[in-house]
Amino acid sequence: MKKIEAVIKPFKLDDVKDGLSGLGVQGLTVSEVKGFGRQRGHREIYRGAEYQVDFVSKIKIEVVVASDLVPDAVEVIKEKAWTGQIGDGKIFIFPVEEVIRIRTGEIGEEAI
Amino acid sequence: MKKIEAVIKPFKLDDVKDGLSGLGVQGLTVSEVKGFGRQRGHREIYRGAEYQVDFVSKIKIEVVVASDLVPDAVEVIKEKAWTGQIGDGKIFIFPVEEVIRIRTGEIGEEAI
Amino acid sequence: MKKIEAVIKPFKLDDVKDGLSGLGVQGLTVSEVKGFGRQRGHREIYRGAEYQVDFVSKIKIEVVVASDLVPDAVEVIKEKAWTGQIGDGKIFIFPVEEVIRIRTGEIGEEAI
Amino acid sequence: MNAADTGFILISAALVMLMTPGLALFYGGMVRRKNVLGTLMQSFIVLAVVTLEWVLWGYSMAFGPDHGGVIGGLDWFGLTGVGMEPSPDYASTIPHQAFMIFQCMFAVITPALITGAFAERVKFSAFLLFTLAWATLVYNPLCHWVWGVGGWMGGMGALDFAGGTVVHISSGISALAAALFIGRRVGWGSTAFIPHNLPMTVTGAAILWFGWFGFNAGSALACNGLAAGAFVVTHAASAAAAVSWMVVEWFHRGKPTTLGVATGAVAGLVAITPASGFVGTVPALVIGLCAGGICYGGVLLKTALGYDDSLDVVGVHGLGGTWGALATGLFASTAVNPDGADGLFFGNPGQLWIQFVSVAATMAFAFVMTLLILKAVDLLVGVRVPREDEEKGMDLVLHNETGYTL
Amino acid sequence: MNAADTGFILISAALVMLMTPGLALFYGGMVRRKNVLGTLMQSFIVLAVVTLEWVLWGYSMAFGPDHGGVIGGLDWFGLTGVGMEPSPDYASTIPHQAFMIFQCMFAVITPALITGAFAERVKFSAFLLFTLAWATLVYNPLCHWVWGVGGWMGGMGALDFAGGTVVHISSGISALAAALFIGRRVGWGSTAFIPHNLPMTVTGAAILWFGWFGFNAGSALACNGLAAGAFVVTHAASAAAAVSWMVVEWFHRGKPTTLGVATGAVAGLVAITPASGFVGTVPALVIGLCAGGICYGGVLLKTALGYDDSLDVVGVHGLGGTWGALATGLFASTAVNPDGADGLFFGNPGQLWIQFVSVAATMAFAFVMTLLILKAVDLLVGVRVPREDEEKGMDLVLHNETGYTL
Amino acid sequence: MNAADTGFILISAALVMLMTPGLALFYGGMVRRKNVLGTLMQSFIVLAVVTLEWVLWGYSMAFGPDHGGVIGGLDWFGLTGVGMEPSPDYASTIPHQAFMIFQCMFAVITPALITGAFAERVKFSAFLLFTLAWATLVYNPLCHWVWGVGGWMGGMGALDFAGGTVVHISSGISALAAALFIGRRVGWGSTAFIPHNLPMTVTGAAILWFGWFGFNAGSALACNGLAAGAFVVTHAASAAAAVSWMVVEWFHRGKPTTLGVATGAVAGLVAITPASGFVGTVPALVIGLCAGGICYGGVLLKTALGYDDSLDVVGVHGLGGTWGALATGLFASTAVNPDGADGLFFGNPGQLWIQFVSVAATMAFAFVMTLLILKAVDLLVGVRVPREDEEKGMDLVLHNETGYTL
Ligand SMILES: Nc1ncnc2c1ncn2[C@@H]1O[C@H](COP(=O)(O)OP(=O)(O)O)[C@@H](O)[C@H]1O
Ligand SMILES: Nc1ncnc2c1ncn2[C@@H]1O[C@H](COP(=O)(O)OP(=O)(O)O)[C@@H](O)[C@H]1O
Ligand SMILES: Nc1ncnc2c1ncn2[C@@H]1O[C@H](COP(=O)(O)OP(=O)(O)O)[C@@H](O)[C@H]1O
Repeated sequence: MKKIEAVIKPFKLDDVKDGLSGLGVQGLTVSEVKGFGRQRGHREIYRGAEYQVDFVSKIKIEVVVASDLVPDAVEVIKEKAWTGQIGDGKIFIFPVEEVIRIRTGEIGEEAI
Repeated sequence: MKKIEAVIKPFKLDDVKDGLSGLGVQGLTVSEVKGFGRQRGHREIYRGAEYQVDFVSKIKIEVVVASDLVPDAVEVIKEKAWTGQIGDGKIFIFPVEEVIRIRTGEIGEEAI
Repeated sequence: MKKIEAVIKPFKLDDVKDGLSGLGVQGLTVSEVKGFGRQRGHREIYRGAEYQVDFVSKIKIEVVVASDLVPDAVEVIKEKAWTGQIGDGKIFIFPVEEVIRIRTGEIGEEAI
Repeated sequence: MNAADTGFILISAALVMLMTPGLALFYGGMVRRKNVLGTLMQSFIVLAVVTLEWVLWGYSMAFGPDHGGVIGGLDWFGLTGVGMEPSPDYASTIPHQAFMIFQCMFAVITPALITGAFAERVKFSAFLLFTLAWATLVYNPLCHWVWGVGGWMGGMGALDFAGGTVVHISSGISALAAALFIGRRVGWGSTAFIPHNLPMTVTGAAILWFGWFGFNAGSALACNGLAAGAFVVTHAASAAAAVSWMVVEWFHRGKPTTLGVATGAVAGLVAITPASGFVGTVPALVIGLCAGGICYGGVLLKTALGYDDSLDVVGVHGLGGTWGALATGLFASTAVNPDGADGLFFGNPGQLWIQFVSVAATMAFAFVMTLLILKAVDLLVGVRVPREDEEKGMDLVLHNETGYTL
Repeated sequence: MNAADTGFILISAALVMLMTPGLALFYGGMVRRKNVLGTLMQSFIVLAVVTLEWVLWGYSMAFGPDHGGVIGGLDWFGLTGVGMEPSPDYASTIPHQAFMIFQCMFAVITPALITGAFAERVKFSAFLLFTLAWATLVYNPLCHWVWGVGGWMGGMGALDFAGGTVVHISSGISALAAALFIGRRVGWGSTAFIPHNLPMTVTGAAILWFGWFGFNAGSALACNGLAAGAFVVTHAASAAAAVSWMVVEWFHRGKPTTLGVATGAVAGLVAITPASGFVGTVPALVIGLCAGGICYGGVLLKTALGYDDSLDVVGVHGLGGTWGALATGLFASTAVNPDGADGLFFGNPGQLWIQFVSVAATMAFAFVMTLLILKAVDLLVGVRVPREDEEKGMDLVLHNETGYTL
Repeated sequence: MNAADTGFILISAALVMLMTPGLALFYGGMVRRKNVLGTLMQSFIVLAVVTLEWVLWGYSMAFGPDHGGVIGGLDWFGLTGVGMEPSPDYASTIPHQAFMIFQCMFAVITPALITGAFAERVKFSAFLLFTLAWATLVYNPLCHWVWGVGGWMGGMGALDFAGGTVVHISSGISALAAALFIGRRVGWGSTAFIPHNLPMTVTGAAILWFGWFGFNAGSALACNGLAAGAFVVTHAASAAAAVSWMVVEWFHRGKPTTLGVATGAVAGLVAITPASGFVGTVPALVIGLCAGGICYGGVLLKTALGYDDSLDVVGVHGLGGTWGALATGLFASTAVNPDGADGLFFGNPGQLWIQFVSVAATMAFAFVMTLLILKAVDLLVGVRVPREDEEKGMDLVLHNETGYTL
């Protein structure tokens, strides 16, 4: 099992989620984050003064999948989150040692 | 050392935290997330139109513990977060390579 | 490649970010979290009653770097996030299996 | 008919109307995030529902032709005969409709006040039934007793300038009954119920303070010296109570809180309400200073006694109103208002007794009736939401909405 | 000159002024977080820009010396001759300036109402041009037709006490034209546009309700029985519509929503506006009850017909205003206001026809003019922001700001 | 005594009272999230504390029997002799208490304005001491000089209709002294102090605008043509300044901001305040247009000069008030107000000199006194919170509360 973390543009969330659902992914977890990267934030103006804001609003998707699903999942995320503009985001893949479903106590791939 | 991530129902946070404290866990980190899973969100009504909201509010707990504490910690989380209803959430376990306490510079299990 | 997660005091964010930039780190992701640890929260008063609030506001920084950069990055975070007071936070290091940049499809260290 | 008085009462009515949404914010900020809409909704819908009740039968029951000192008849159902000319009985210088609508705003806010006691756990349907029944069976008679021509309390000489018994004691004591009947929120004792948005609460308190000028000064029913006096003592008492709450809390807990100051201001407004047309500035300061301390103590009571009056209606309105009604019996002076009476400190101990009787009667009546109504509603539709719904929050469960999205 | 009337109209003007920021909150809470400032800004800047337009040329075009029943002359440009004495033509008991500034607030809120139709996707420069042009070329003539001495609609006997045609139909139908011209938001049909802050919306609705007392009762232009009557029916109709919207939604969707009740109240206020000085309380209740249902249906229409009127200006102001204008032709009674006329139910079917003509003319004029103005503005600067800017949100793109930070 | 005037002044007093909570929101939205309650609290508690000060000794010092043109005596301590009849000296058509309470609201908001200068870093105890001392030793004398019978500035012929010197210059210049004395916030220069909740700030600005009608029109102390005129110029100047700030910022920074427009509106209100009863509409537009530009520049000054006036009290109230006071010397006209004087542009250059003297004297007095008071308070309890507390935020450190929870 692997955990895929994808940091994407907020308005792409629905597309990515639908894409992953299409692959049979049954669960994922989403959070709001601020990203700092090549896309350099924006300048905000307050009372005539300008401030550089380095952080851009992003969505982080975390999804744990069976190892053999990883390539497809990555492909789907790449396709759905892509705009071609700087700041499209990144996908990270991590090893997972165990998964437990709290309700049933199932473990491993059953629990995903 | 392992990192345990548990995605649970928000009102269970206090119980789980107290349970883990009881095991001697001295630190953990909590964040608000939105979950998508078998528990399918709800329908919201605005101005007479209904919208399906797929995401459910969840709490994510991250706690890094010594490897030998993992089974107990998982057990406690399972017990405290359990309601038996769909959406109780999941527990994920990840390998950790190193931990450093910023204040003292301690590393490894000392730093947990 | 490794992922460094650092949980720090909120007002240290800018310093840490600038420090990492100085090392050549080009991207990182930040989120708001609540920490429970040795620093024991505070007591809030409402309508004459006092409540213990166990959770302290913290910032979590996630940054994926090439393995050889890890020691320097940890050093910088330790230095910049340090106040010497309880609650300065922790640094966790995790293995990463793969990184993909969505925009270009680059993978591995190129994508970081 | 006097144009100046008419304009003043209409604007005052508008100010008093704004108090109910102000209360919605005051309460809404104090609940948890998942219940903010449910709480706002309770006040907002009262504004709508009780208005209909009032123009249909409420006004007639409260101010219509007296039956035995106890209730008005339904002769004015649907405002029949309540026209643009002054009424012979009430407020002789303004259109009868202006008096009616000014009173409407009082009828609205009173049941809205009670909602703080059972916030975060009551079914919306049950709430609507309760409110309609309470407005009809508790507010209307009480209002008649005190302000209706022929009402027995007014006849007895009880002084209540702007609603100490009618509005605050009645709602405060009904809040106690409701808190006892409905029981505590899930998590009481183990979870901290921390306000989710205190700036909202402070905004609400400010709107209440603003609207209260209409409440008290408008109760002079004319723009004269009495209105000016009521305005001044209202402001002074509110300020005094905000400061005294702050000081007491500072000593007791080590720090003064924003919520404390906001609540103290409201406590002062409550306490001065019955007295506002009968006392001078210095007594008003005393009433306010005491109100801050008394209500601070009142709020602590609930933890001691173990009932869950979520947003402290008992401590603030119940106790504050009682103190105000009794204080009127202490500080009232015919030098301030020749149509009033002298209180104990001006040589007339009898007035304090009259005030005491009116307080006791109001309490007994409101407490018992509230329990009866709640029992009936509980049998009909069930008062409380199931436990798991309480955990999910009122916003989703009752209204399929969320207060804030990201 | 009458001091009481003067004070009443000045305070009423202040209340009506507050409605525009109230509308800003009402709308601001309904958009997505990234557009909250852009939405607040649209209402707030209208308050500034249209005020300048009004004191410079707008008031003169609307109320200045008539030219052919169609428009006022520019004789009063920059308020020349609009002084502290009463005008011979309008509101004879108050300073001419008081009448002018009261009317100013109406001129301000009308274009602000339209902004709800194209929220979340319009360039700020285009918006400013549109607003100036619309105020000048649509509002001023319409206002002259109905309320200006010599205006043809008023001359024809059309009844519009406080702005059913001038304010609500004109903005509602222009909103439809704008929604059609500008097109749907990105994501329409696939994304849910969920309000980001409903407590803000409820607060806005409450401020609107409060200010509306100035709007309708103030339109009596004196503090007399008529003002009291207008105040009462305003309150009653709003309450009735809030309740009927709630009931309809409860049946239709299974749960009553906070946004529904708030919107229902506004729908009731809209519908009673033209009728408020001509009808009694019971007809007002009927008007309100129907308004809740009609506007609820109106809001569903947009999904059925496929135009993206973001915040439901068409359903609430367009339909609500139309219902109100026609209902005036049904329920108006000279028993309430001898200067008015009788409606169909009081034996005068002709009035309904007059009302119908005034509605139809207002709709046709406003619809066509809005399209023409938008076309011109589009050619000049482009009306809509680029797609990627729409995704980023108005706050950052147009104003370099964010509504909330952590 | 005149009922219409009485009602008008009481309602105006209520409007002015609402300005202080409006200011709380205006300021509260601009600070960082961790300081929102501390900031709201400063304004809210001023409402309470200065009210007590005013009814006890403040009103007497400001308006009581004159001593040497410099200060009023304590003869009216605790409002002794301030009754329900008109005063022989002030506002002869309304109860003396109505005049007193209207003035009370001015005394309240003035020290609240200063709080913007030292937001996010001052101890609550120090703040309370400072406010009490400042109200007593700066506001009361200044108020006496300008508006008290026998005051030397009023005697000299200085024109200040509603508080340009007394309220705005005094608070603006004291803000400068305080910003200099207290020093910059931690992080100044390196961190961006970005407003945490701009919708809150916009709401506050709207409430200020609304309340300002009471402030300026109410200062006519009667509901007559003068009040109508003051109302009109207030609205026009505010609109003009909002627009000119927007335009200047658009040119200077490429985009117009919501905060800019809201601030511009406030700047216009400040500038028109002293002039509002003395000038016509066109001069008011000029005053407003200039105010937007001048205050925009004033706000940039702080970065140039390096003092940390957190929320721009100096730039908006200091500069705006100064411009308004001088502009009164330019544009005042006896055609508008026969009890006033002509300004430079109406042939009387001497008036400009008088205005200049009153501005200079106000500045010198307020600046020096503020420094002395701050020095004394600093010795007594220390003015500033420790650095680590500043990092934690005022809400937790001073009040043990948090503004928002999740
Ligand atoms: N090394 C990294 N570690 C963690 N997060 C990263 C890293 N690099 C980028 N990110 C995240 O990905 C987002 C997008 O990256 P950015 O460099 O802006 O554009 P692009 O994806 O086009 O290269 C950033 O805002 C940040 O949240
Ligand atoms: N594969 C997954 N990866 C990441 N998060 C998941 C995954 N599956 C479930 N979750 C999280 O767990 C929550 C609970 O899962 P759900 O399927 O609703 O119920 P249950 O836990 O009863 O199976 C989800 O809302 C989601 O946040
Ligand atoms: N074992 C852990 N797992 C996850 N997060 C932790 C753990 N221990 C500490 N933390 C995080 O680090 C923060 C700081 O820890 P704390 O014990 O308060 O102080 P210190 O860093 O000085 O030891 C906590 O608030 C929590 O968010």
